[in-house]
Parts: sequence; C-alpha cells; structure tokens
Amino acid sequence: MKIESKNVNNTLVLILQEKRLDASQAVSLKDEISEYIKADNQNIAINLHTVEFVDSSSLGALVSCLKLMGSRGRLTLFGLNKPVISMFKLTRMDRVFTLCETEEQALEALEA
Amino acid sequence: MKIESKNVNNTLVLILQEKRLDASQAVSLKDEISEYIKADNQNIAINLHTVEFVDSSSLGALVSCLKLMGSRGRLTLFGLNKPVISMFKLTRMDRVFTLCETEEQALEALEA
Amino acid sequence: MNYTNLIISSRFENTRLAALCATEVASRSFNSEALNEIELSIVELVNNCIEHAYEESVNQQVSIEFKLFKDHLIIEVTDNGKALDPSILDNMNGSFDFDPDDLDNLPEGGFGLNIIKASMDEVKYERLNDKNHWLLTKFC
Amino acid sequence: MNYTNLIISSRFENTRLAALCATEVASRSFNSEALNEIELSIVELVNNCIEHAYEESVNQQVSIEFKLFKDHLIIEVTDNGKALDPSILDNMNGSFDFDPDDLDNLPEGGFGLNIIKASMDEVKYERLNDKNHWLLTKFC
Ligand SMILES: Nc1ncnc2c1ncn2[C@@H]1O[C@H](COP(=O)(O)OP(=O)(O)O)[C@@H](O)[C@H]1O
Ligand SMILES: Nc1ncnc2c1ncn2[C@@H]1O[C@H](COP(=O)(O)OP(=O)(O)O)[C@@H](O)[C@H]1O
Repeated sequence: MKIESKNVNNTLVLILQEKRLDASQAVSLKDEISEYIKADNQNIAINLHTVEFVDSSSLGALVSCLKLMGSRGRLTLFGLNKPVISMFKLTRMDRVFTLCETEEQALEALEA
Repeated sequence: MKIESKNVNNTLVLILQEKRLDASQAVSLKDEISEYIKADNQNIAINLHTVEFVDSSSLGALVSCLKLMGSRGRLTLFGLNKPVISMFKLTRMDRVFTLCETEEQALEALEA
Repeated sequence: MNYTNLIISSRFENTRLAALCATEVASRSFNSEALNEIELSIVELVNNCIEHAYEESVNQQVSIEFKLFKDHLIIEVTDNGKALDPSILDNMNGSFDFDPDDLDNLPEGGFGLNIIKASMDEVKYERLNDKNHWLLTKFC
Repeated sequence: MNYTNLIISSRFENTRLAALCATEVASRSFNSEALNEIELSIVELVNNCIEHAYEESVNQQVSIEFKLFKDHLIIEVTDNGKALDPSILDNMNGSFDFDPDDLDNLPEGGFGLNIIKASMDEVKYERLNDKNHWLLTKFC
C-alpha cells in the first residue's frame, strides 16, 4: 500500500496513492494507518482523492482505525470521490466519520 | 462516434472524443471523416489526444481516409498517445501519415 | 441479450476483474450511480465467496455470468464452496443499524449482504448440486 | 499460476472486455509497453474470430483463457467457427511490406495476424473437434 505523509502544524496528513481500496488491500490499510496512530500522532487527516472505490472490508479497516484512535486524538477523511461518499452514506458511516472536502477544512476540523 | 470540429485559418481541426478506436467504431470513424473530406475540406488535422487504443480496423479506416483525400488536399494527425504511436510504428504507417505532436505543429505542416 | 461469463481464481486480488467486467457490460445501459451500485455488489459478493464459501483457500473457481437484457441486468455468481445458511440472507433487511456515538461498538464487518440487498433490485440464493448460486437482478 | 477465463458473445463491442481482462491480469507481471502489445494482440485475435471464424454472426461465443505463470502469460482463444487455412498464418512473417509512397495501393487491412506475430513470443493455431484454438505466449 502506497501512502505519502506530511506534517502540517500539529496534524499528520496521510495521502493514499491507491485507486481501489478492496479486500486485497484491507489488511495493509489497517496495519499501516494503525502504525501512525500507535506512533502517537494525535491529529490525522487522510486524503482519499486518488481512491475511486472502497469495499466493505476497507471501510471496516477505516472503522477499526477510528476505534483505535479512540480518545487519543482525532481522525478525519477528506477528498472523497463520489462513489466513496456513496459508500459512507449507504452504510451510514457518514454519521461516524468526520468527512471534509478539502485539506484545509480537514485541518480546521481537527484543530477546532 | 463523437467528433468536435473547429476551423483555424484554412484548416479544419477534428477533435476525436473516443478513448478507444476499435472494430465497433471503425466504420463510423471512416464514414464521418470521409464526409468532411467530401465536403471539400482541403486541410484536415485530427486531434487524437483522447485516444488510448487503436486497433487495425481503425488504422485501416484512417488509411482509407488518407487515400480518399489523395491529391485533393492534406491530412495530418496530432496528439497521439504512446500506445497509438506504437501502433503506427509497428505497422510502419508512421512512414505514410504526417504525425505531429501539437495542434500548432499540425497546422504548420498543413500550411507549409 | 448480451451474454458474458467470467471465471476467476479465488483470490481477493481477482475480484477487480469481476468489477471491470461488470461495469463494462453494464455501462451500456446504466447511469454512473447505478454502475457504482453494481460494481460494489459484485465485489462484495465475490469477496464473500472467497472468504466464506471457500474460506480463503486459493485456486478454487468463482463463475460470474452477466446477462444484459433490454431493461435489466442479471448477474449469476456460482461457487463450489460451503453452503450459506439461508436464514442469514433472509434476516438482512438492507439497513445499517448501529449507534454512531458508541465508538467502541462500531461494526467493522457484516456489511456485505446488506450492501448487496440495498444496491440490487433482487437478490436470490440457492444451493444446487453442491454449488452456491447467487442471482442478482437490477433494472435499468 | 493464476487462471482466468472470459467468455464473450461474438460482437465487436465485446472485444474490449477481453482487452480489460488481459491488461488487468497481465499488469501484475508486465511493463506498460508489453501490456500494450498484449492488449493489441488479444483485440486483433478476438476481432478475427468474430469477423472471419463467425463471419459476424452474433451470439456465438468466444472463450479467452489467461494463465499467468511466474515468467510468462499464456492466452488461449477458442471459437466454434470456420477453420483457418494454416498456411495463411505460416506465411505471415510479422513484417509490414508496402510502398509508403504508393498512396493508391496502401493496405487498409490484413494487419491483424502480423501484429499478433510481432507482439507475442509464440503464436500457435490448431483445429480440434470443430473448434479453433489459438495459443499466444508472452514472456515477462
Ligand atoms: N458466499 C457466502 N457463502 C457462505 N456464507 C456466506 C456467504 N456470504 C455471506 N456469508 C455468511 O453471511 C455472513 C454475513 O456476510 P456479510 O454481510 O457479507 O458480512 P461479512 O462478510 O463481513 O461477515 C458472513 O459472516 C457469513 O457467515
Ligand atoms: N480467427 C480466424 N478464423 C478464420 N480465418 C482467419 C482468422 N483470422 C484470420 N483469418 C484469415 O486470415 C486473413 C488475414 O487476417 P488478418 O491478418 O487479421 O487481416 P484481416 O483480418 O484484416 O483480413 C483473413 O483475411 C482471414 O482470411
């Protein structure tokens, strides 16, 4: 799984490089983001703009990361393409995650 | 087959809108460009920048158009993507067609 | 009717072959929202065959048939793996019930069949001759 | 080995399903230039089955099997149509000979088999049980 990262103020921005998040990637998605959380990054914003497709196993991996973050800090997602937003809405996970359009909005949401 | 067109000086620029030129489109490709030639357009430049794939039936359709143009005028192609250039080179049709990179170069080649 | 049949080996990385064929076949009759629903359903279904019916044993086969009619698409998925308890499917109601504020208890799985039910117009399951047959229908 | 089998109906618009599967399967082992050669070969071959073996009668079937091994890909294409005269294939030498300056006599067809021969490492044709079998091999 290709993930680029950068620090902006107190936030770690993770930029996924995959077109599809499916069952063949779900485990490494979960493991790699979990590493960043365990490394004590308290604000994480994940950029999904390259992602055109998310299946339920990868959605589950993201939920698992959100739970791992728990009260340690905050996690937001931004740059979601239309089919990805639909997936979050269909499964009602749009009520659970903080979904932002742009990096700016994601940073604002985390630092609020 | 979606084709946009515009006139630049004495040249008709045809902008193909297809991602693939294959056997399911070859006949309409040939027929539609032939119409433009028969309508007495003496300089025609075809923009292939959307096209990622050309099979031999569509290549044949373009050859047929070149032959129809004959001594009436001139036909150039420009904006060819890598796989399309490979197809022209493989079949040695790069020696037959005038292939340009940009619209500017195509217009220059026609007006020279 | 346009008929297509894809047979893949039971590995998660091959599910995208089914997705590609489904969207290419369906693109001739469905809008982009419906295409997303079809792609998602086929991926969830084939993932389930690999994960549950074959319990992730590789080199088993999953067959996916596409029949595109004037006003609907039928997708038939067949595997030779373990049977499903049909009551599981019957008890899925296509909705997603959980408390969004109860972080610790958020579901991390169990979405697949509900997604398929919510995305397709008809979902049928049959066990026949030691094979699992899934029949998905979507109207244009 | 990763095994995939695609069966399409004999219509030119379905050839791109074969192209999609070929490039998806092969993308795991080949670079982009080789992928183009594989895509082109499979499109030319399936077009030929539809045009020549089935003489454009629709609703016949073309089967395309992909076997991806560690260091090579085998593609086997099968149809139930008319036989090929094998000497046609033998006489193709993978080169394109014509006079580029003789506009009136430029070839508008007859490229297909030469393209396949030039793009793949091995091309074999067999007639077996009233079926045409094409075997294409490409090494990584
Ligand atoms: N193709 C299948 N074959 C056998 N059992 C299945 C199949 N699909 C689903 N199941 C059963 O139904 C349950 C619910 O499936 P699903 O809603 O897709 O969620 P998940 O796969 O995340 O468990 C699975 O846990 C499994 O027990
Ligand atoms: N799959 C096939 N089945 C039967 N005959 C074929 C097949 N492929 C090619 N042929 C024969 O070989 C000839 C050369 O084919 P090809 O090089 O692809 O050029 P084209 O298809 O443009 O004629 C065809 O005209 C046809 O007579």
